[in-house]
Amino acid sequence: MTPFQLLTPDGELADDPAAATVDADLCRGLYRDMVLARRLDAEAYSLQRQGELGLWLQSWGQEASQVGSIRALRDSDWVFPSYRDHAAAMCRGIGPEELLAQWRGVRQGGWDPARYRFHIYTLVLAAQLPHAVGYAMGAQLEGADEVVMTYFGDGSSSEGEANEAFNWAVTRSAPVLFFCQNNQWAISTPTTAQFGAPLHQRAAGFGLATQLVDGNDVLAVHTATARAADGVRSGEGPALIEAVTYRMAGHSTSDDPKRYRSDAELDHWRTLDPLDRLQRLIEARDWAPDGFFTELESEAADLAAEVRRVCRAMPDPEADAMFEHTLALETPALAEERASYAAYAASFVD
Amino acid sequence: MTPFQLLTPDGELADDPAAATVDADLCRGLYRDMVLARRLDAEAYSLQRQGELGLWLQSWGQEASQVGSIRALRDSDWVFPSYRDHAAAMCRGIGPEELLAQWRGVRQGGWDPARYRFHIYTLVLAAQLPHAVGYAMGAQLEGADEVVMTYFGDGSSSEGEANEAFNWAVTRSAPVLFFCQNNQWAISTPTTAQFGAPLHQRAAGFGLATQLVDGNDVLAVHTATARAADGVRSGEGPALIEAVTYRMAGHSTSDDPKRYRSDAELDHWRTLDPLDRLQRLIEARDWAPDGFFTELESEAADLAAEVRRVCRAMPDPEADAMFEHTLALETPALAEERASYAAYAASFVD
Amino acid sequence: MLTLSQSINRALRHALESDPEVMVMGQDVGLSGGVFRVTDGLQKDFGADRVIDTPLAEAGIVGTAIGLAMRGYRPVCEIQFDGFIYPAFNQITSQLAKLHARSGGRVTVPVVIRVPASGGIGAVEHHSESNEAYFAHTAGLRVMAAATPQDAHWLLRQAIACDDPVIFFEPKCRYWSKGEVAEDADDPLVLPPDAARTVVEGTDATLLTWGSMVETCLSASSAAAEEGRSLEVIDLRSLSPIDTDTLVASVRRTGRAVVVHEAPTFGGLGGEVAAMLGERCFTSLEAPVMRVGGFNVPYPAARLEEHYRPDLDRVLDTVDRVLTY
Amino acid sequence: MLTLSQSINRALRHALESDPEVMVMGQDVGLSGGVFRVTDGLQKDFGADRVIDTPLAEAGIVGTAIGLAMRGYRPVCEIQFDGFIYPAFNQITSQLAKLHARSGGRVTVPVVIRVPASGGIGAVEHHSESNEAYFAHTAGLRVMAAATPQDAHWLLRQAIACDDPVIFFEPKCRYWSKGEVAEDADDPLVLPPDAARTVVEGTDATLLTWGSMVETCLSASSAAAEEGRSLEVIDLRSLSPIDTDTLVASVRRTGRAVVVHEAPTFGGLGGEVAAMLGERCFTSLEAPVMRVGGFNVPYPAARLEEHYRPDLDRVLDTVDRVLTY
Ligand SMILES: Cc1ncc(C[n+]2csc(CCOP(=O)(O)OP(=O)(O)O)c2C)c(N)n1
Ligand SMILES: Cc1ncc(C[n+]2csc(CCOP(=O)(O)OP(=O)(O)O)c2C)c(N)n1
Ligand SMILES: [Mg+2]
Ligand SMILES: [Mg+2]
Repeated sequence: MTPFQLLTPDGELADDPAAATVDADLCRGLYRDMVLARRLDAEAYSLQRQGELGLWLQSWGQEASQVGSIRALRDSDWVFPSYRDHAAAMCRGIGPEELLAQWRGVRQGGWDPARYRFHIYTLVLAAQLPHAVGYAMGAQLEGADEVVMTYFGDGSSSEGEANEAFNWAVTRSAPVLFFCQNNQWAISTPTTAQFGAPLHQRAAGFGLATQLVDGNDVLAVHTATARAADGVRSGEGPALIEAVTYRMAGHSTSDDPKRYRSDAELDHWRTLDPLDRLQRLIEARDWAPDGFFTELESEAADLAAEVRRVCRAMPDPEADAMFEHTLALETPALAEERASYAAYAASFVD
Repeated sequence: MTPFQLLTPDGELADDPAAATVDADLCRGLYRDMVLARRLDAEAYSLQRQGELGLWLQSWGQEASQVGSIRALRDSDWVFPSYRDHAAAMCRGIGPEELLAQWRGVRQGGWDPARYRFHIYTLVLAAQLPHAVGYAMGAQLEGADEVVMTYFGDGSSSEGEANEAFNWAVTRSAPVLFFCQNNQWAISTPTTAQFGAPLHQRAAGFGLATQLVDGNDVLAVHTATARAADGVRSGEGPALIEAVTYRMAGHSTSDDPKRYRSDAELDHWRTLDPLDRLQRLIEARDWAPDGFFTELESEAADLAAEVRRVCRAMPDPEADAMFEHTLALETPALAEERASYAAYAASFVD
Repeated sequence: MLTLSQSINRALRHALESDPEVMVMGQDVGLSGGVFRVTDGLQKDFGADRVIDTPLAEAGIVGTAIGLAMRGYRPVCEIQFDGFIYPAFNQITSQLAKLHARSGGRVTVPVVIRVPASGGIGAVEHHSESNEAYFAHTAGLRVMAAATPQDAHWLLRQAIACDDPVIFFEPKCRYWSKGEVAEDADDPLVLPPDAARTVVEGTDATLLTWGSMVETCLSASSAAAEEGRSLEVIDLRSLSPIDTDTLVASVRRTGRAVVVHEAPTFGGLGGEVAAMLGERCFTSLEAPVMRVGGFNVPYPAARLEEHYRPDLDRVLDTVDRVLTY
Repeated sequence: MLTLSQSINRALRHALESDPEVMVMGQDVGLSGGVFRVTDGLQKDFGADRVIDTPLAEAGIVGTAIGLAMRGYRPVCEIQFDGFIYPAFNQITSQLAKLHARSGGRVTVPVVIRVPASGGIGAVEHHSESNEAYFAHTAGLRVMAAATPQDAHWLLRQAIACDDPVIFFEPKCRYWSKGEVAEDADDPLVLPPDAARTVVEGTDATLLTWGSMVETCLSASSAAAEEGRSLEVIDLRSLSPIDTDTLVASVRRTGRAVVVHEAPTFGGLGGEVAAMLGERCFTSLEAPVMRVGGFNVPYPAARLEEHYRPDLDRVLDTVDRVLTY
């Protein structure tokens, strides 16, 4: 089974009926999302190198999978992300301060999930999948016209909780769309050490409506996600998309990928870059007005400046913040710990 | 996909090349195993009703699945059972005292796993599946010519650990044979509430070599298991068999199945009884010497008497037994607890 | 008079009736009414959408309950037996307990997890665990242990109404024991959820206990009374948080304390109680705070549990040591 | 001089060399040498059959290790971070801890689970948990906490040689700190695995601690020394069992004790230590045994951890209260 593709690496549109729906607006919009996402990602990376962030996990290379999928959803649809989904988060309007806060270590979850219908990141692999299924059960009960999408990685698919979620969703035909970004690696573990049969095959075995798609082809991802979401929305039951993409950077800023993978592999994937492809198409079709690319470049530069500014501007939290929100209703015991720590800390002032 | 069948409910041999391998010895042997297993099971049930056992989970109706599968293995192959696998255990030579001890509550695991190459029962659903995979990884490392088979139920297949085991076994192509006794129920939960796609389909998705077999047809189970074991043994990787059978009794002696299933269903499955079928074949072919059935009946009666005897004869354990075997090397702290409890207990014996 | 299991059934029924967002979910809780019949009749009356027979996957039960809670529901999950909560441990510790804090207070997860707990019914392995200490040591959870039909009913109603996640322990050996249950919430018998309850007042020593051991301590105090010894019995009810004021006030008065629980003493929650009392009652203590609990071994086979579980005699034996220290 | 992580690497190397049944398994332990480089070079030297990069499934890691142990192997599993041991909790509590007892002593499961534990490295959520109390309260497990390269090396070798399952905690904030490591087993520096170690002798009070807090207590005792106060520091090393004799002897001598650990104080193992000392040192105690630990909240964001983790000042503050009680 070869991944569904609409846009070849050299920027040609495949001859596929779906190609008919591709137009200039769509392409420019998706391209802009990807360019801005890559820029934020690169900027955050260098901020980590400068010591402004404790850690950063790059989305570099996976922009098409994230932008293509989330742009195919409605704003009313909910998303349960993993932790590398910055491009998707940005499409939902989540800003640089919200995105970087957790990695700077000033707070945990960075944003208000309800505001963006985009849950905070889940760092415990696959734990968000059952959440998405439960949330979808609720939507289903209400007859709400909503799709719940959840992102996860190739490695996460080995966790028991991921598989419980697949089975559960099918059993209750919950309106969930599982979106796997198969970026070929789980830190240093290649997919060959992760599973013996491709995930899309396993998912079909569970009874999920599955598609395998070229995750570096934003048009294919967008089309496949729109189709999957239609099916889920119209009550055909849950679906899974496996997007074949690549983690261009190390797993995180703490990881040195040279220890376990070759430059040749990286070079190969460079030729499949999602942004280059779409740019070629836009240029070939002359779909961009004069100045589009330069204006976009300066917009990206402004974003980069904004990222640097908000990152450095984030103040360290007050010690007292660690006591907040342990429980919705604070217990007397915790109030006591909190007060006595405040008194203790105060005893050091001058 | 219809389950593989060699022996029809009315005792006809299907016209299938595999039928050629069926002979009188095989049938008499399997029939004897099933009759004795059913008798022990029935006897244990009534002992529970008389208060001699705390609990009993019946294998009634699943004799063909268990006897057919374990008789297709070599004695050198290891088995990791669940908790309802009395017929399989008996085929390995595990005796009534060993089988009943745990349910009488005089000790936990009833027998020495190494002696029978049959692990103690695992009551935490699906927890034995990763054990079987790990054990098989060891056998594989040594290039041992062994198959590791593990039994589990339809309900257990929903647990994350079961699915981790499927994926793990395929990824490392460990010599494991997963044997699911799909007896249609998990206590009161029907398979329709357990999964949305048949287990054999899911297993194939994981990359397991799968077979669906009539679990009340001991000849089909025997043939399918022999084939699967050959494949696993010759290094073709792990396999899964889904045997379609039925839990004729309640889940356990504490369960009242009338609350959730119909007599009609039970009556239907009575017509598919594994013992009756094989008896019809043996009689039709005249494969049993005179007196075979009556001798078997008296052998079963002797077994029943033996079961009653050994059950009632099991003494209550000494209190001190609860301190044994917590750790291979007892800690001073536990030795102290143990001694002081002994002293305390002694203080009552005026 | 209701049995403890009936009182829980009534509490669930009340919650399902009065709050459309309440759901009941777990293995076999629907059609069959649960292995202990605690949810008997609920699916019939409230439908299979609100009383759900789930697949056999504990992580899935808690994980989907979290998702439902994020959607605005109040799921009450049943874990069939104490020993089967471990597959859900990851969802409970990293997600259920921490989501409110991790989201900066933006996400609340009002999930209740009901756990038939502890031994005393002659069950097979993994069906008699007393694992409350794991959850009490997990910040972000509330942990409750009901000992009577009255508390089982009202504590559970309070747990369901609470916006925090609650691990709710039910002493399975007491499911069939009867007791009065107050009719309405402003009955003086209905205590706040965090309050410990002084079951019997006494002057010579305080027995601090919960769940399956409350009854045992009551018989101990009656037996002691016959020998002219006055033992106060306090049922903690809430294991996290712990109502330290009530405990401390009692022990300062009696000067002697014994903590009794069924879980192994080593590393058990009794250590927390004893340490806290040692710290706050130091000058009032006339004897060390002693602990009576299970031994530091896996729960034994059914015919050994009478030796394993603290009983009247073991409690009195320790009370003697405390009184004669 | 070796760093703590090097000393563990050497211990694993020694075990792999000297016992063909030893295996190392976990996520990314092979080719990349682990996220903390603790297993660096082992797969290269001992092969991918004995140093295994596993699928991403913690229950699978522990579950297959149990199967391997039943087959006669001695698997040493790595859980990548403390917060990711929970998916394996079911296999650890119900299987690993109980199999020896459940099988009547016929099955032994010599599995070691290495856990990079606790905070102090500015990590993101779930990467700084101190969860030793869960395991210490689980009968059937041994729990060890190494604080120095010497102990990391020798305790781990002893853990691997032991026929019981061992949960082995490594203080990740100390991986890069250096120390002497004895060359051979009969070096007097090599203590029995269950023995606590008196790191500094003192007369005014005893600090009882383990893992990431040993260094903190050492600095506290040095600082106190400058003010003329003599604090004894004891590193428990073994958290289950606990070397009560050494602890009790010290506290009977000093009459004052402070337990220091990084985990939340509430329900933590410090409660067990304090309760035990309260019981056995009652007449010697001149002040209550006090506890310094994490607060009863989920581990906070990186830039708050300096406030969350017990430090020199918080330890000294409590020491003051104990000394001036
Ligand atoms: C339950 C759990 N185990 C281990 C880890 C440590 N860890 C963080 S990311 C990672 C690899 C994840 O790979 P994948 O799911 O493919 O996502 P990717 O990083 O490639 O986007 C691991 C092992 C974790 N976060 N959670
Ligand atoms: C982890 C776990 N959860 C729940 C239970 C309680 N329980 C015991 S048997 C059972 C049903 C098992 O059904 P299935 O796997 O189909 O096996 P069967 O009893 O039908 O042979 C349940 C829910 C358990 N033993 N273990
Ligand atoms: Mg990946
Ligand atoms: Mg079944």
